[in-house]
Amino acid sequence: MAEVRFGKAINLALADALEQDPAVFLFGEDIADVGGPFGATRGLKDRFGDRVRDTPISEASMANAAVGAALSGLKPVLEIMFMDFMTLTMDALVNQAAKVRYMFGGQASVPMVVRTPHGGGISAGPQHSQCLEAWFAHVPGLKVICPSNPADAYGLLRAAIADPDPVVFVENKALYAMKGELAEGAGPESIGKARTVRAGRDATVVAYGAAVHTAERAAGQLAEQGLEVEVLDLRSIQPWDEAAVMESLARTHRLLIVHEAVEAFGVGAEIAARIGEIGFDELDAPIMRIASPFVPVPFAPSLEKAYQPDAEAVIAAVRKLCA
Amino acid sequence: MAEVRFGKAINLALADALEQDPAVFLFGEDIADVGGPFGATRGLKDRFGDRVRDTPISEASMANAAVGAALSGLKPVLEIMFMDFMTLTMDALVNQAAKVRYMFGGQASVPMVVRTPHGGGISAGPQHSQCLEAWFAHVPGLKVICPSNPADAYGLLRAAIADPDPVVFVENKALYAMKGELAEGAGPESIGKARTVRAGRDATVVAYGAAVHTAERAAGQLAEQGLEVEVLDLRSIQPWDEAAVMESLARTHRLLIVHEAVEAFGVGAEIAARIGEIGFDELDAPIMRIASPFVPVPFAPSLEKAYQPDAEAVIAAVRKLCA
Amino acid sequence: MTTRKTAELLELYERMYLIRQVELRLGRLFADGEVPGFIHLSIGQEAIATGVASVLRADDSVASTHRGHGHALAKGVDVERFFLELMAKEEGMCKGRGGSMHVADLSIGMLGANAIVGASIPIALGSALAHQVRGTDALAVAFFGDGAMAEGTLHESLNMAALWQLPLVFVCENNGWAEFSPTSRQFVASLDKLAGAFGIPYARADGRDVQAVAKASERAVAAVRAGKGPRVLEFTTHRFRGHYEGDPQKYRDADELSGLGEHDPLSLLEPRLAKAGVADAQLQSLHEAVDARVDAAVERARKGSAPDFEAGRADVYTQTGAA
Amino acid sequence: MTTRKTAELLELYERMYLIRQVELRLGRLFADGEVPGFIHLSIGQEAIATGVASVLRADDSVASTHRGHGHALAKGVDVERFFLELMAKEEGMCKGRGGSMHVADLSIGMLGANAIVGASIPIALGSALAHQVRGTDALAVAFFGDGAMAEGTLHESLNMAALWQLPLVFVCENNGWAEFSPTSRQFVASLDKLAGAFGIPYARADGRDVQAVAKASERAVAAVRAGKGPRVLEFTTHRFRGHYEGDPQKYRDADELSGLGEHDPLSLLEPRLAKAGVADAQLQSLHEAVDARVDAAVERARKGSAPDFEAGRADVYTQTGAA
Ligand SMILES: Cc1ncc(C[n+]2csc(CCOP(=O)(O)OP(=O)(O)O)c2C)c(N)n1
Ligand SMILES: Cc1ncc(C[n+]2csc(CCOP(=O)(O)OP(=O)(O)O)c2C)c(N)n1
Ligand SMILES: [Mg+2]
Ligand SMILES: [Mg+2]
Repeated sequence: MAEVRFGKAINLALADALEQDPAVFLFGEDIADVGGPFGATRGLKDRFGDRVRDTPISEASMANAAVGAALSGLKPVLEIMFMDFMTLTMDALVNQAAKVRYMFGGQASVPMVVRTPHGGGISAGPQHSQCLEAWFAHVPGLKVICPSNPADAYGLLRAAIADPDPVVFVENKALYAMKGELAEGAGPESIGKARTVRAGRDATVVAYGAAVHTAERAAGQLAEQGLEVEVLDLRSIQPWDEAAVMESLARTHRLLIVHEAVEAFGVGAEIAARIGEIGFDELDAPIMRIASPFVPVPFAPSLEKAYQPDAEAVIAAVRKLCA
Repeated sequence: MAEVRFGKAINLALADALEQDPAVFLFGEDIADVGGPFGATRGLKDRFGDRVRDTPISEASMANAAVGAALSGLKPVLEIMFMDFMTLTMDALVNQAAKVRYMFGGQASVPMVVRTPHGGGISAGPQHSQCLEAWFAHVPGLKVICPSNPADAYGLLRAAIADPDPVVFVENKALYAMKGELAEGAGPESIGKARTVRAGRDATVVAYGAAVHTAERAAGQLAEQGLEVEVLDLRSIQPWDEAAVMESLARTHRLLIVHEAVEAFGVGAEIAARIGEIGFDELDAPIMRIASPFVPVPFAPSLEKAYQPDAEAVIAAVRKLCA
Repeated sequence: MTTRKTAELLELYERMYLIRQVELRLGRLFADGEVPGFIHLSIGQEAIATGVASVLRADDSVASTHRGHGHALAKGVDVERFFLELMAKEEGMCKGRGGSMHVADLSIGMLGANAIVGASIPIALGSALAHQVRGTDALAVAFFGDGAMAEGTLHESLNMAALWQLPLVFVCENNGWAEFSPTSRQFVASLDKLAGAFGIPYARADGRDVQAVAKASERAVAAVRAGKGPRVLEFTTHRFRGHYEGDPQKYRDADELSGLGEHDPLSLLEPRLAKAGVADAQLQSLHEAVDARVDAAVERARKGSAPDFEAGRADVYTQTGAA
Repeated sequence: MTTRKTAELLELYERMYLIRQVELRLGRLFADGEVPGFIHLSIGQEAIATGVASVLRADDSVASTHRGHGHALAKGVDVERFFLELMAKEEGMCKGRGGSMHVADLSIGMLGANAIVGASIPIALGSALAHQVRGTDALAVAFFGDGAMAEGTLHESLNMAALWQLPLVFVCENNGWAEFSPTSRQFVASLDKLAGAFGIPYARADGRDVQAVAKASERAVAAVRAGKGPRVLEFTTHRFRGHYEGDPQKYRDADELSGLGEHDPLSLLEPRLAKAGVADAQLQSLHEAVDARVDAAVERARKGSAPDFEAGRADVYTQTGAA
């Protein structure tokens, strides 16, 4: 066991993948010489040479190049500097990477990963803070992962790279500096399994990424008020662990979903819709969501604070659920 | 009153908008000289000259050019030939058009429309059939419209062009040939209002675009079996008419959502999640969805038929809801 | 002319004749409703696919366009499985899920036709990157049309290919048309100068003349394989048919249409074959053999089975043993 | 030198000095935590914004980049509202919602800084289109960095501007760096040849010399305004600071950093001012006046109020009287 930061866990996962599989190839803007804007790829070029490359500012073609590379024997891992720039890669991910396997009759898989940071909290403004994971979760053929801690960042990134299918791997910016335990000799985790962060019987709170910590903070405060909340970290958004959510709901009969992405048409909508259908008889209260309002992410810290879903909002929602 | 086809209604709306407002400007691939691949812009170049232009195959820049043009006094209407190609325009729509008004402090609106056809049924294959409207509905600042008949195609397109904000106007390919009444002197409809297509007391079916007709067919057959289904045509997806859905639900206590887009993380998820929350006490059964499975749109007609949600599926779902 | 040269010439002719017959047959099958969807024929352009592919190895990769039948057949896809695909059968090369715009055979480096204009270029770029990183001397070919030059992916890929000295041959099939518009009204740069701006050697040849194509390709391929970085080839050619089958081509004047025969790459080769001592009878029997092969393939394809939607769902993601 | 010329020279100097002082002050405010988020200073590059804007009219439009303070100030944005914005205040030009990367003032054609590399180009293209369609003789300017040349939008926009003969001036600020990488390791084409490939007249000038910039811009602007189609200008310049404030710049060698002073556009102008008869005292009082203006603006900005999130929600969409 060692304590590592989230960013370092990403770095270790990349290093171990590069070490173990000569097909792994890293590319992205400023990831090689300077190790990436968030330092996630620091030192990798020194160790792995030309298998770690800086690219020009050409996201659209880089992403399609990842598809072509994956079809010709590499396992490319592309970094897109901010999730907002994924807007430039949608053809590659949606029309190409996601479709190839099915549309070519199962001939080929597309083992590629796109790593990209989402989320606000650093006053980066409307074009550098978006959480767009719901888009990718809507596309058959893609997998979408969003870890909440260093151990998962490591294990799930290893899994994403080893996975034969295209994975969008979302890293919440606010987590890069977070410290956590990482087991010696850790390997890939399995994709699609939620984790119970905290057990409780009064309500289930499902979250992913940085929102897991918001949920945990809220749960801590609610416990002092006598409400025991079960917190589930989804970890994988596509596929997502319906069974785990149902299992928890069967005990708590109340469900709240929390995420940083915009609420309307966001990830929580699918979870609420699906559980609302298959879990209808278990529900003692309406499924609620706490997520960002229908507003672009503002720049001013005061605005961004008002914008982001926080523990208070989660507490209020749980209290309402349990009222 | 005159009977016109859906495609002709689009054509008339564009012509009337061009006629009435010199700021309206049309551009897109092959829309001018030959009148568009689906004929929606036929004859407009002859009438309006250089205000209707063919463009090179450069969707990304065309869409951002629409933003710039809208900021400098035009009301651009851009055609993107297939919704699958909207993947190339995401920066323009999401980072630019959607954000400008809020992020510039309300200084400026971005009065632009992107018209694009979605949907399957013509064996166009995985890259020419997608329904991606949920993406746009998730983005604060955008409006999303999807008409189901010629009168709405006319009225809502007029409204979209007159609207000060950016609108994604989605036309289901399978509807272009559909005939319907268009009132003489029709003008813009208001955006965001659902329409009751058929009244009923046993269950509410909410749909948009071509799925409205699937729902109607199902309702007709269900009526013969003694079940009276109320069919609501959403018409606008962002904003969507929550009040109308709630009003109907308050009478039927059962809700089914039908659309052609993929079910998972699709438009129906938001409606189900939202109504599941605010309409919880009205529900006598779980909210259900009938939509496309989590599979790319296949080419073979037999596969595509199995893929697309049909009236039988709607009937089965309603029967289950009302069981 | 030596016997070897004659044999080579005959082989080129045979390949072109095969493509021609396959596409003529497709045209009829399409008109008869036996080929669903829409198809883009490369009739008149066979010399390019054939000439380029004649100098490729099996491990070289090819990324193609919406007009990709010729590329696929030249690269060596199975004719039966090709017809099975276009006729939407389970035994098709893509199990009937892709159709005309997605014919692919990864086992021989045919990375697929592609329904997104401009996407073939960065996909081939990525494939070239894989060849480079894996240290083989294989190379990649990006086919694209003249209309595709307006997409930013060309520019981004020219840059990356030059920067990384990738083993990539850019092949522009310049037929003067982009759908229903002359490309001269869409794109103003010459590819020559564009390639020059990126320092990539460029060559042009008569795309009607398979020997000229093969010669230019041979030079380019030799240089690329020798590690000298990318090359750009442009072949002028003529699209004999409409943009898609069924296109009434009102936008093309009668003179152009009636004069197309002059540009037939097959007719061009016939006097050379005669000069090389190939007897009419020999050609006749070649024709008969190919015709019989095409007939047999179509017969076989007609007997193919309808694909099973439910079974196909397993191919959206790779099925791994592990959870 | 005539008095008019001297006055012009002084005006250019004053504008550059203002930009410099504003940005130096921003650097300190940022270090002190009074400016949140991240900022990209254009110190060393002031001559370009100043020289270009000096030949523009109020109705000409400008689309800018992430390094856009200079462009905004040169185009004439209010200095107080500028500081208010960067200091995240309600009275800011964007009400604190955009910050450094989104400064905009539509009333004077400043279409905004932009956090998406490459987006300024097609946005300016669209603005130019609006000028053309509306029949004015206004023109648009697209500022972009050397790193942005790798984005496909440049190529797409060069083509469309040439094709449609739009009143657009492309202005490349070539500072040799794209974030932490020399652009020479990212982009291989010269803009000269690239523009040439599209038949667009190109000129280069020393971006340190505001008079050289103004002269080149004047020529280009005159041609564009006269309806002669687009022009490309490239100005070589030096980025004095890090990519963003706080950037440790380990990737830049000490010699380069220490030699930057030589390239100071302000120092370059001082001997010319002296030669034109501007006394030291006059310069001194100019400095004092500008300094005082900046001080006052900062003081005012400090007194600005925190923006109100709830009130801002009304700006996501335009509030119209109608429903
Ligand atoms: C991204 C994208 N935009 C538009 C289209 C529609 N489209 C299909 S083919 C075509 C013209 C292509 O012209 P060219 O590249 O010259 O190829 P050709 O058809 O002449 O072989 C267009 C615009 C598309 N398939 N993909
Ligand atoms: C689409 C996109 N990709 C990447 C970035 C991150 N980024 C910001 S500035 C920059 C470098 C830009 O270099 P250049 O265009 O030369 O401008 P300079 O910073 O030198 O003024 C990059 C890669 C971005 N903002 N947008
Ligand atoms: Mg062509
Ligand atoms: Mg630069």
